[in-house]
Amino acid sequence: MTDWLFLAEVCLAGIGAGALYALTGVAFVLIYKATRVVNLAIGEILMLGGYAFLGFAAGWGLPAWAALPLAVLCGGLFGAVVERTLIRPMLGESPISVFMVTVGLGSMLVGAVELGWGADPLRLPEFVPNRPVFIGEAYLAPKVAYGFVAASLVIAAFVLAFRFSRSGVALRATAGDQGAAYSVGIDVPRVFSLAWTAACATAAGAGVLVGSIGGISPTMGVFGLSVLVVVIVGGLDSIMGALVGGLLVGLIEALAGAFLGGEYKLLATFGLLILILMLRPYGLFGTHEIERL
Amino acid sequence: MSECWTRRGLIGLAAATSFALVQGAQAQAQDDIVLGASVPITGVFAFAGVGIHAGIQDYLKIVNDAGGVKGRKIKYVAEDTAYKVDASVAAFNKITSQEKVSLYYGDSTGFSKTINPELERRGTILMAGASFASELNDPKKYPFQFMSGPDYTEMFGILMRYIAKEKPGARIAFVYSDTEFGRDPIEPGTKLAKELGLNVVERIVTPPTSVDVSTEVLKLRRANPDYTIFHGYVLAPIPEFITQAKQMNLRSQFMGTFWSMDNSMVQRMGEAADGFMGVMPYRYYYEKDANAPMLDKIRQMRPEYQSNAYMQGFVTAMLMVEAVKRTLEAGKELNGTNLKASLNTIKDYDTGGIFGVPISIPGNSVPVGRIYRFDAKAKQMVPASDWIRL
Amino acid sequence: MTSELPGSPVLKVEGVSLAFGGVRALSKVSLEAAEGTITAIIGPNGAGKTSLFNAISGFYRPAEGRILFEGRDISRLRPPARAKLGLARTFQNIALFRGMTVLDNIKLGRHAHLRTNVLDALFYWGRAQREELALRQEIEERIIDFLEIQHIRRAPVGALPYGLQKRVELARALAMRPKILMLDEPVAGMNREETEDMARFILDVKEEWGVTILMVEHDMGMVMDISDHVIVLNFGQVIAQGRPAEVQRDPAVVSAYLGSGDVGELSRRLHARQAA
Amino acid sequence: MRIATLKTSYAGDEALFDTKLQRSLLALFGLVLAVFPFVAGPYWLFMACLVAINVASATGLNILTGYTGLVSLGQAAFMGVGAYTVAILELRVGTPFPVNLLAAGATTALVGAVVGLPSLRVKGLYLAIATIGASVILHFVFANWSLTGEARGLSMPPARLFGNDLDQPFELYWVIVPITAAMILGAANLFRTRIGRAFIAIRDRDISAEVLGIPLLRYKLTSFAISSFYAGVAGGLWAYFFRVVTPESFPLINSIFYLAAIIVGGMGTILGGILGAAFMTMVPEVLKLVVGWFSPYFPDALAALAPIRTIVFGALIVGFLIFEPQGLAEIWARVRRFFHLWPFKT
Repeated sequence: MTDWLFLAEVCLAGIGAGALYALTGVAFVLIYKATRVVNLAIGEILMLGGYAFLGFAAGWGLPAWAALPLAVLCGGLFGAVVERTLIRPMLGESPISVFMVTVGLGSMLVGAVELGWGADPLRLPEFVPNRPVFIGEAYLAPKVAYGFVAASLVIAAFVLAFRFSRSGVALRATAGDQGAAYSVGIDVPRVFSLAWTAACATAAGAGVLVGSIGGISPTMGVFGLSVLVVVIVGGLDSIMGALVGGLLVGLIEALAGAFLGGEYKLLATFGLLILILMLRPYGLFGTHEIERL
Repeated sequence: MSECWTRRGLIGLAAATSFALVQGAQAQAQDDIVLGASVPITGVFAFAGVGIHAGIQDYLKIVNDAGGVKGRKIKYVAEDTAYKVDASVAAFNKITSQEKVSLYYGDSTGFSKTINPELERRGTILMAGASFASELNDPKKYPFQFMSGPDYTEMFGILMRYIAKEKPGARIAFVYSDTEFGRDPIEPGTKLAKELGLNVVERIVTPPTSVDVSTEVLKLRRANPDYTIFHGYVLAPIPEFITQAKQMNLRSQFMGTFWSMDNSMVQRMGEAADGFMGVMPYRYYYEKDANAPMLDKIRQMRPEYQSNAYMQGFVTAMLMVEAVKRTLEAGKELNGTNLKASLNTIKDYDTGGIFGVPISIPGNSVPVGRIYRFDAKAKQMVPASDWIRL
Repeated sequence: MTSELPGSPVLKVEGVSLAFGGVRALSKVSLEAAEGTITAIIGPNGAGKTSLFNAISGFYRPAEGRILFEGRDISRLRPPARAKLGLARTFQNIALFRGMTVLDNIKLGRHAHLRTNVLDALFYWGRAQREELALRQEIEERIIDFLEIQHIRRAPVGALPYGLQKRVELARALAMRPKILMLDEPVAGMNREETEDMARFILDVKEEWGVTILMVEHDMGMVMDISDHVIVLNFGQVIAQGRPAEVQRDPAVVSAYLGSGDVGELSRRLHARQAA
Repeated sequence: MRIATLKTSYAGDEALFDTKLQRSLLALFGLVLAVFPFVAGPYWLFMACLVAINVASATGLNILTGYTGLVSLGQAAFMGVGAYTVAILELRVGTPFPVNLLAAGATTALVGAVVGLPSLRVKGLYLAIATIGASVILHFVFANWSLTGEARGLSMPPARLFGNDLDQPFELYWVIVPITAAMILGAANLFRTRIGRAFIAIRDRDISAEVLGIPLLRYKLTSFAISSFYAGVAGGLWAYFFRVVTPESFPLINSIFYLAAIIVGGMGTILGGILGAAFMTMVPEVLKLVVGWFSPYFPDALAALAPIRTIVFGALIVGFLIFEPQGLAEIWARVRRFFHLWPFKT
């Protein structure tokens, strides 16, 4: 009986962690959909969010409710600047080149953060209520639970905005066909900029959540690697895919960690990646691009 | 394995090439005694490396200011390694090819093991390092090495002896990182627990850069240990582990080993730090009540807090210099065999209060330590036991 | 609607049908290309000409029907295997390798007939060296001289004008030792002079090299000038075939171009030829 | 300056180095390489060996990524396979080192071909990500297999030649540099033949390559295998150089390093792989030197070295991609063109 409870708790923890994967995955997909850029720096932008929060909360002594939006704002601003200065000049280059630009960007961010805050792991000030959360009998770490709620709200907001807002429609149109979007009067560069801003803001927010759980360090960009798996599994251009992929990866990591041991976590994730690539190369929900002769 | 994404210290290759970072005194007299060192000034272990580096330098300054050892100065030549074995080897090769090295400080277990055949081949160097790996504590296999403290298994031993006294037959759990450092004392520790009548109920391994430990905490709760020993971490993910476990009403006592015992690091755990315990072979920088002239000296040289890594570097240099002194006083040649033999003559030696009790080095380790507990009010680690000798 | 074919068929397409997700691109297309002749496939845009070429090259697998090459069923072979048998082609929108020189592009054509393996290649001893030198000599003396492109052999392909690129593509196809050469719109976008040069080369290839040619072309003047046999495709079906003169008179052909916008152009050309 | 070159045979025209000037420059460079160990100190010898190992690996990656257009982030893990193969053979079998190096290449080629299998179904970024997956799996194997010494890794004896231990950079130089030179020559030869042309064809336009009789899968796997062979041999040399192989010796960041090296050097040119690897290996050293100059004035300069290295590494990748996507090789070519025409045109 206790074992069932344990299983339930492990699954809950996995889903909780998965929500953060999903949230970061959505940020990733947003950028990919709009600009066709696979942004490997997403993990580092997440890290930047965590450090920005620390800067505002601990450095300036702001309360969490003020520091969090500021950190998100920082992320968004950073995204806009990156898009304008690094991504725009690469328009029309091969996807691999742009991908490598984001890899380089990630490296620069790690260095910059280390220069500013040092290489040691740091803790964020506690701002999440720490009364334990029980679902039935099953325990859920409060940070994971609140992280889940926050992630779900943001994702829901994204989905709604995507469907109904003007910008959302413009973004979907751009994702469908850039040329056509141009010709119906959509300001495509603005859409690019918007997508990067929104995505990086989201990632920065996710960084605060992730950092509140495990602390922050310049190496926390590793998180981005699992997110990469999430979006490949879900399909690079599918919000739905990021959701399902995020939860799936979270769940698999939790189960592998609980029943096989911590060293199997990454192995399980990347095993899943290879499996998906062999069976459904474009992910569970991704668009299969047909090649023309 | 997630080491594979470590961006820091970038470039295994380039780190492999870490060179010329720190040069000691520029001018070298012919008869200087050289202490070479592979230290991780950068990278994941930089926290420790910076402290060690300062500690060694400070002690050598004290010695050299006092005229050196029998009139000979000790020259310190260090290279940054970013905590990479290949970089440490490269540094060793470089320093030994440019200097006549008699003493060497290594930065990791991997390096200590790797360089051992080379040490045996040369037979001219006495080495110690940041590693307290159990495997190194074997004078037959590692004739030219030693460690200035208990090895990891001995640390477990000190902790478990304390546990066995406090609560015979207690249930204990090990939480360790998936690294060589983390895995080292787990097997022998498990055996030792059995001998002490303790019950190892769970062994949890975490990926080295793990962010979310929720599932591991669940495992810990299911095992419901009286004591949980963390090993192979500096800070993360210990605090989160403790916080979550406390939220689950887990009444386990949490403990750590040397490298997670630095006072500034424990302070960073926040609320989770309260009551955190662990084993420590040295006194802390701020311990004023003790009879420790050397600590006073350190506080004079460095008015701000110095980490336990600093103490480690400092006392390692002290023991090395002592070995040199005894060798020279005996009129023997400075080589590995003689240095190690001199080191092993150290008996009831007073380190100026850094080790809390007079120490002896019969083999490769100094198996003494004391349990400290974090006092949240004082924001300090305070002694929780007497000095324990194994 | 049939006419006498000189020589035996090198290539035979038998009842080939092809569909893309419910849209029928080809339905039961049958045709033959007789040895040593030039066969032209014409038809309005979207008639399925390029789809047919792609089916013959092996990119598309027909839903039904088969393709015979020198009497052998090649329907199941992958494109590289077909190339090795002697099936060469050019593309409508030039498929040269822009990063390589003209010479290397042409050398690529011989790929399937060379034996050099990885080890030979790494050491560049013996076979690799012999093969490369022989290949170079043959390309220089037979192909480059023949197509009059000596002056550009070292030039990167990307920098060449369109007409020359088409010629290089032809050169590369010739390097493949083709038994049948499939040309997809060889003179599209060329001016009068370039078109005449190309037509002369195609005729020379047929006559001097004895290569059978299958070609898709919109330039009716050239088609009627040099083809031995013309096949008209519309909506994925063969609606007419025969000698150029026969096809010109076929009412089905004329009506096929009705509504396609090409009708004026077609009839003007047809009449111009009849008057001549 | 050069006026023109006249050749009297196709063989002359097909030669790798077709002008007298090129050949004499090459001879000069060879001479420098031969004299170097006798004049350079241990530090420079060490660096030379390291550069040579990195050049060999980068050249391998250039065959796969620069010439065949298949992006791999698994080069470091492949080097790991080679290094472990050498270590295991040394420790368990005791075969002579040339045999071990060849075996390392062969084993790695096999592993590389298997890792290349997804290229059957996916390409571009998806393939790159699949190779990340493969590296993760390889790292797991290194860290958990008893044969590879688990987390501890393996320490091995030095290479032996005619009864001598090759354990100093000076001795290893004579092994590493010639092998690297041979590997570069092999790569250059490769692209004079049908195999190399097929790779380029696949990179530029894989579908029309098929029509020319190039079976895509077979050649993609061949490219993976050759590139991995290079990585394996480079990894083997690495193992003899450091004589310890651990799971942490070949992190993913090293794969990124090699990719960065060919981007900076110039993709799809042999010279690019050489220049890029040498440049990227030396940059951190130069940085260290520069930081060293500042350290008397800024006591904290040393601590800032690692972050600065990380930033410069990233900035080089970004900078070259945006401003000089053809890399150092193109800069070199521009310099050459300048001197060909000089002094008539500047």
